[in-house]
Amino acid sequence: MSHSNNATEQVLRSSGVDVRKCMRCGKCTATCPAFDEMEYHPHQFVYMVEKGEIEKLAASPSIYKCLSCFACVDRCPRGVEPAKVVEAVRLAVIRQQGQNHMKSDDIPALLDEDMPQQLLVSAMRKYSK
Amino acid sequence: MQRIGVFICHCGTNIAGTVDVKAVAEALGHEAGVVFSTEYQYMCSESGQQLMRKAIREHKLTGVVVCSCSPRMHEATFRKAASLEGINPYMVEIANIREHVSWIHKDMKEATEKAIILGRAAIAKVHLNQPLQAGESPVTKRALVIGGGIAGIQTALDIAEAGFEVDIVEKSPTIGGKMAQLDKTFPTLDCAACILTPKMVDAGQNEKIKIFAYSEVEAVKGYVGNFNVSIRRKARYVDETKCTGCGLCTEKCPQKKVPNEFNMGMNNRHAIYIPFAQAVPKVATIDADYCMMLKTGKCGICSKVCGAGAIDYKQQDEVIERQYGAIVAATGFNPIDAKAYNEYGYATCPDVVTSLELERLMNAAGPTNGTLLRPSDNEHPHTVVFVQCVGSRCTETDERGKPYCSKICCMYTAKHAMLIREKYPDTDVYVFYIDVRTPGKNFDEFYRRAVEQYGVHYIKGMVGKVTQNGKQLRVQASDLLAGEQLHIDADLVVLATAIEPDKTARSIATMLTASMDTNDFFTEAHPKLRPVESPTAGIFLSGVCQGPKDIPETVSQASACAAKVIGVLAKDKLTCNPCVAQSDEMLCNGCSSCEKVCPYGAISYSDKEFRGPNRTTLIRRVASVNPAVCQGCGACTVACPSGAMDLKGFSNKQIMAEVDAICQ
Amino acid sequence: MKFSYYPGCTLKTKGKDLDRYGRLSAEALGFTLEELPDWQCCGAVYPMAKDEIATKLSAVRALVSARDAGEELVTLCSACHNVIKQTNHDMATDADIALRVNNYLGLETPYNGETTVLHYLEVLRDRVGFDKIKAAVKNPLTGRKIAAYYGCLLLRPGKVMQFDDPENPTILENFIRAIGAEPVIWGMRNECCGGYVAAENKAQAEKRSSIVMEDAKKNGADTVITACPLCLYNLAKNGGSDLPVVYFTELLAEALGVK
Amino acid sequence: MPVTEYKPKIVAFCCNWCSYAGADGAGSARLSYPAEVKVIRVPCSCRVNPMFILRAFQRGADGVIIAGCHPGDCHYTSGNYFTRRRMTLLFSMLDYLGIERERTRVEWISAAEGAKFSKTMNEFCATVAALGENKRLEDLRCKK
Amino acid sequence: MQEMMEKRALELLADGTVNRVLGWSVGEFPYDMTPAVFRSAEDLKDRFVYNDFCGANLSKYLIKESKGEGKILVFLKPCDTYSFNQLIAEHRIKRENVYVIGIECYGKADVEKLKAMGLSGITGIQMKNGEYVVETVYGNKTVKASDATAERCLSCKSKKHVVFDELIGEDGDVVEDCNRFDMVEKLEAMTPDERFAFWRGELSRCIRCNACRNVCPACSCEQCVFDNPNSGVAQKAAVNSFEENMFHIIRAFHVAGRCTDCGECSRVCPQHIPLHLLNRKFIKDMNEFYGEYQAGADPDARPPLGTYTKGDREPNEGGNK
Repeated sequence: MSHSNNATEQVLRSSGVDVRKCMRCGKCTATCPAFDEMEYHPHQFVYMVEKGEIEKLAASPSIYKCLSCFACVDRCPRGVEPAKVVEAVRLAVIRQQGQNHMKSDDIPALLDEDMPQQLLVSAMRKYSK
Repeated sequence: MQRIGVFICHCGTNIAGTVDVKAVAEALGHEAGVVFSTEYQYMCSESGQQLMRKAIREHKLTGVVVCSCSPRMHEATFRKAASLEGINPYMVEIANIREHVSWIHKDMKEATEKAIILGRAAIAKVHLNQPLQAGESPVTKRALVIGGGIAGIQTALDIAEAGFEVDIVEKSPTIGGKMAQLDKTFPTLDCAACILTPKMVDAGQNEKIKIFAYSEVEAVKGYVGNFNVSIRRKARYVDETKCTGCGLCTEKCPQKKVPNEFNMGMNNRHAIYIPFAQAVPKVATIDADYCMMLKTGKCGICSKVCGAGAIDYKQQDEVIERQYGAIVAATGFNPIDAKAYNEYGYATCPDVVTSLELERLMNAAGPTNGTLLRPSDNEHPHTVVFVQCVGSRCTETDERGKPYCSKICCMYTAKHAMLIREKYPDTDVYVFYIDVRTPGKNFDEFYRRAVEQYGVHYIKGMVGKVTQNGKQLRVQASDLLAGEQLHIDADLVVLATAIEPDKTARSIATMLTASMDTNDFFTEAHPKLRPVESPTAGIFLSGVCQGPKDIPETVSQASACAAKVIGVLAKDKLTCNPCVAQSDEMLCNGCSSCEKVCPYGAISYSDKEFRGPNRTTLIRRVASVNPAVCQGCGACTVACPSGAMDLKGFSNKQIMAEVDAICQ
Repeated sequence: MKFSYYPGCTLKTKGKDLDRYGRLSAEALGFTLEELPDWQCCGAVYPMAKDEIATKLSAVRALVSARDAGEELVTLCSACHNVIKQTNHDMATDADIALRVNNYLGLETPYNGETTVLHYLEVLRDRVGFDKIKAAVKNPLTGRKIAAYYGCLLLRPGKVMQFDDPENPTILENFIRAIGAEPVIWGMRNECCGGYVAAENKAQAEKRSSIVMEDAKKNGADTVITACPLCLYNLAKNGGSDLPVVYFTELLAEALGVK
Repeated sequence: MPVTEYKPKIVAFCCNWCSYAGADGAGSARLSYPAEVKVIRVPCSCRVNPMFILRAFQRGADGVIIAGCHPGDCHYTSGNYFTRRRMTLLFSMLDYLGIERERTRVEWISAAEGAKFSKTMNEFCATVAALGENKRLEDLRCKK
Repeated sequence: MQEMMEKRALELLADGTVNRVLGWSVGEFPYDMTPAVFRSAEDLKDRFVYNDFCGANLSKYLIKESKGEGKILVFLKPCDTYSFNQLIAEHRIKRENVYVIGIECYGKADVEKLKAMGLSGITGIQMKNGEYVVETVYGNKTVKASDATAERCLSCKSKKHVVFDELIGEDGDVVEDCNRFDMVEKLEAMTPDERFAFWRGELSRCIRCNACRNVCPACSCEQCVFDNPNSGVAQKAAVNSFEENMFHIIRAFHVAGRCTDCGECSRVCPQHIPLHLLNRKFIKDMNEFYGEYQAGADPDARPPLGTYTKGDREPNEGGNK
């Protein structure tokens, strides 16, 4: 894969996923509850990382749509763990300066009286550094 | 002193390209005992062998060393050539200078040196070689086939055809196996029962074939040609010789709530039953888990209605012993339990079924009499979704599935889809697939017909989740080519579950000392060249127990297996490997260390008289080896502290001479 | 029976009911939940990346406290449970993560996943036993049809959580039977409600939670129970359904007569 | 001083059914390993008598390796299980005498594992070469 | 003790239960008790001796003697009964031809230890009140028993007779904490260099007198491989310095799982090489790797090298250090 570069290696290392195990069955995408919101779907994340197309994924809002429900992780017959790839790409983006997807200033507007803390904590953790 | 001839093979440039063959011939020519040394382009060729034979004649050679390819390739060739000149074939040794030298080393000097050393080791061994005579053992002219499915039946019929006796041991009450449960068969769509049941009848009526149904193999002793097998004949509580199979008892039995395994538990049978109409032997069996008479002593209706007086509530298991010359494993397969795959709803939604269950739902003798009705409400399904590769092709560490392709699912799913569309054209049929694998005669054409002629919707993608949605099933799946997630409301979902070897196969393999792979398929002696033999002599493999197969392949393999069995049974005597252990009675202490490590029970002890000092007689317990039973592993030789036990052809002295030659 | 107990931040604020009824029921059933001293927020979401160390530390601190107390660690919030159990698994199986975390924390005795992490439900099933609960029930919820919503975090990843069959769980259904009600078996019980994006992407959360609530209703449930404050919030707030969503501990307390 | 690379003498006992075939496989696939390795064919790894190993050391071998079928796959069903016990005890004894543990080795190499055969031999040669010439066994009896 | 044994032996000879007796008599020196067969009451009265120098294990002599005519009486100390049982398991002794009297034993004296204390002219020994009274030509000397007890007896593994027809004295128990592996453990804890130095110091003294082999009840081969010209390892004179190493390692290997740890090899070694430490290493390893096993304890037990389990440890796994 000629696109293989530092970004790809970083994603592979950080996710710990062996993308070559994928047999392209599409079960991850079949089971994904965030399918409709995504531009690139779980199997595409795996395939595109294998091809080294990190930039396309990094630029896509799809990285914020994954619900971390682990359904793709559990149901993948090849043990590929696509959710970890999605998270690794997202991390690669938000770790860069000024790339926080959610800022603490955004929060007050989102609040409602019943909202549990864990929602804000997890959102900050998922979307910012 | 031996007169040894050394022959160096060039193997074209395979050896000569890296080894200076002339230098090797020259160097080995100076070794003690070597009276002739030469090199030649292809020693294994006819002219190469002639050259060797001529040298044996002219130089009165007593031993031969060939420096060539692996002994696994041509040891037999050269031994045969030598024996044609009157030299004992075991006076020939091979130095492997191709696989172990020229093919792995690039430096000519280094390779040549190593070739010389290996040649010296072979010469050192030949000096100590003794002429060996292969022994013979008799052959029991009867075969045992374990498993009475189509594989076992075909193998048994072919062996019987050649005039030998065959026993079939089948653990269920009838032979027939999985094929008896199938509706139609691909790619011809002929009815499974129509082609199988005549074979079952043939087997049942063949004079040479004895069927032990409702029986299991309990112990296997012996070796090729002379196996002794204990067979447990489980109590049927019905006298097989008296029962006429009229079926009256099965109608009158008041216990009607027993899940019918032949119909995959989708309907019930009686406690006394005949699995299906064409069963062979057609004999009733009482299910002791459900029979009221056996459990409580109250009932006895079957006994009252049986005109033949065949019912015997006091029947006991019986263990019989039979002798065989060869044994065939034909233990077959089962689909894996789909309950683990509840993302497809199998454990919780009644209208999610496996393909084998669908076979019964479509079979005229099945629970719905051949009308396709859904299990939940007996309605006709109008949308049917097939899911491929359920539990097949999983990663090695997957806890639910198997790492291999189950091979038959693509084809039977095409068959199911086609049959449903044929019978019920108003039904929409979807097949979700990863790949459609159809290598086989007329197979891809068959699959294309399903698509082109019958309009089955093949969608490349997987099903992710099946949920009960009112009376229907909501199938969530991916369509990878369209880049869509589909939500299909289906009436019936069919899972093409992976197949796995029958659970009893492993214990049978242990009894047979036959090896298995990590998936519990029997291992063949060679995956390409000896595919129907187990590495254990006299054990043969038939059908899916060796690996996933469809019916045409199973039947071909079953016949091939039969040919191999006939090859053994046709011999009056089997030639034994002469490289077996031998006990030097003068040295033996009779301590039994060797006996404990012998995997074949080849060693026995007896008290023998020896001449003691001063003309006295001593009686000593000494070991002796049955050369027909010994396979020549040598475990005993190391267990023996006194060195009395040695292995012919690989003696302590021979191996040490090789060590010495190598470490010079 | 005494356990170390990790309540988590939400159980101290918006999710007080989950905690309160859990503690009352524990008392009634005869086991003690000893709140860990100085626990910190677990972070609410398990950081999957191999190179995330700092975000795993608070979970490890909780695990170490429990180890040093010589007790099993019980959690009640599904999210905390998921984070702590997955982190514990890393510490036990990923030598690299364990090394780096241990180096970072500089503990006297390095931690390598020795603590057993239990969800409150696992305590009920494996330590107390549903039979015993059934016997202790004073007000059986007879006639109630209850849909157990597992969501994602209790069950997945199945290999790590080892909580129940992730595709066909039974623990909550058996719990429902133990308190005298009838469990509803429904397909969406282990599908995601979209809780994690409820702040950031309300539309997505609404869509997912409506699918879940609709399925519960369609299958005849009169109540949905959950162990997750986030799911409870999302299903109740965004699910667009009139079905009540309550914590399982509330029903337990009710049945035990301690509510 | 001329740098001469030290080349150890290695004797490899290979069982006929698995490891010898594995060695042939390494040859067929042209997977090289040092020429210092010389293979002796035995029917089963359990044919290897501790005497052979000591004899090899006595005659100047620097390392001895025994290769057999994987446990459970023995052509003779149980031979390699006995090998495993015998060699475990023998190696532990040699170690107890202070003889370098790395000079002796048992590996399970199937007929299909040509690559493993080559890799194993490369590694073993490197390990033994690093230890240098075998002296200790002989030195145990040094008459002063 | 001697009187009781002699009395019983005479009775059994007299009533025809046995026709000869295997015991000890005085050898070359008064403290050198050697095995002897007594064929008559007179002979017995004349020569039979039993005292605390009678360390020799009589079991091995029964290989030959039990094949003779009639029954033979033998006196076996607890540790000797293990050897006897092991030889029964190996079909070397005809049990029906032997009448075993088990005799109690609380450890035997080591004459070398006494000599090292400066005692000379030793003529006899008696145990009195936990002390040895050593008779010498210069008069009696009293020595603390533990100072003169043989090393092997200090780590005695069992005071129980595993086989006997009758007992004189009391039967004891298996000694649970006999510490017999202490020295093995000490060696294991050393670095390989230290171990090598230790064994070099010990084994380099070997003169290949074969005393160890001749006394060992497990080394009872009709012909030893090292004496057999056809074995490929026989030697008249050592070809090189390696031969003795090979001899001792192979000897230990050949008796592994059969050696009862009677300690005779070290007792008889004229060079005082602690040969039992080789055997004990094998015993300790087998116990650790394959479960506790005591050769001779149960003639029907499967020896560790005669069996296996599928999960056995791998040879390459670890070493001592």
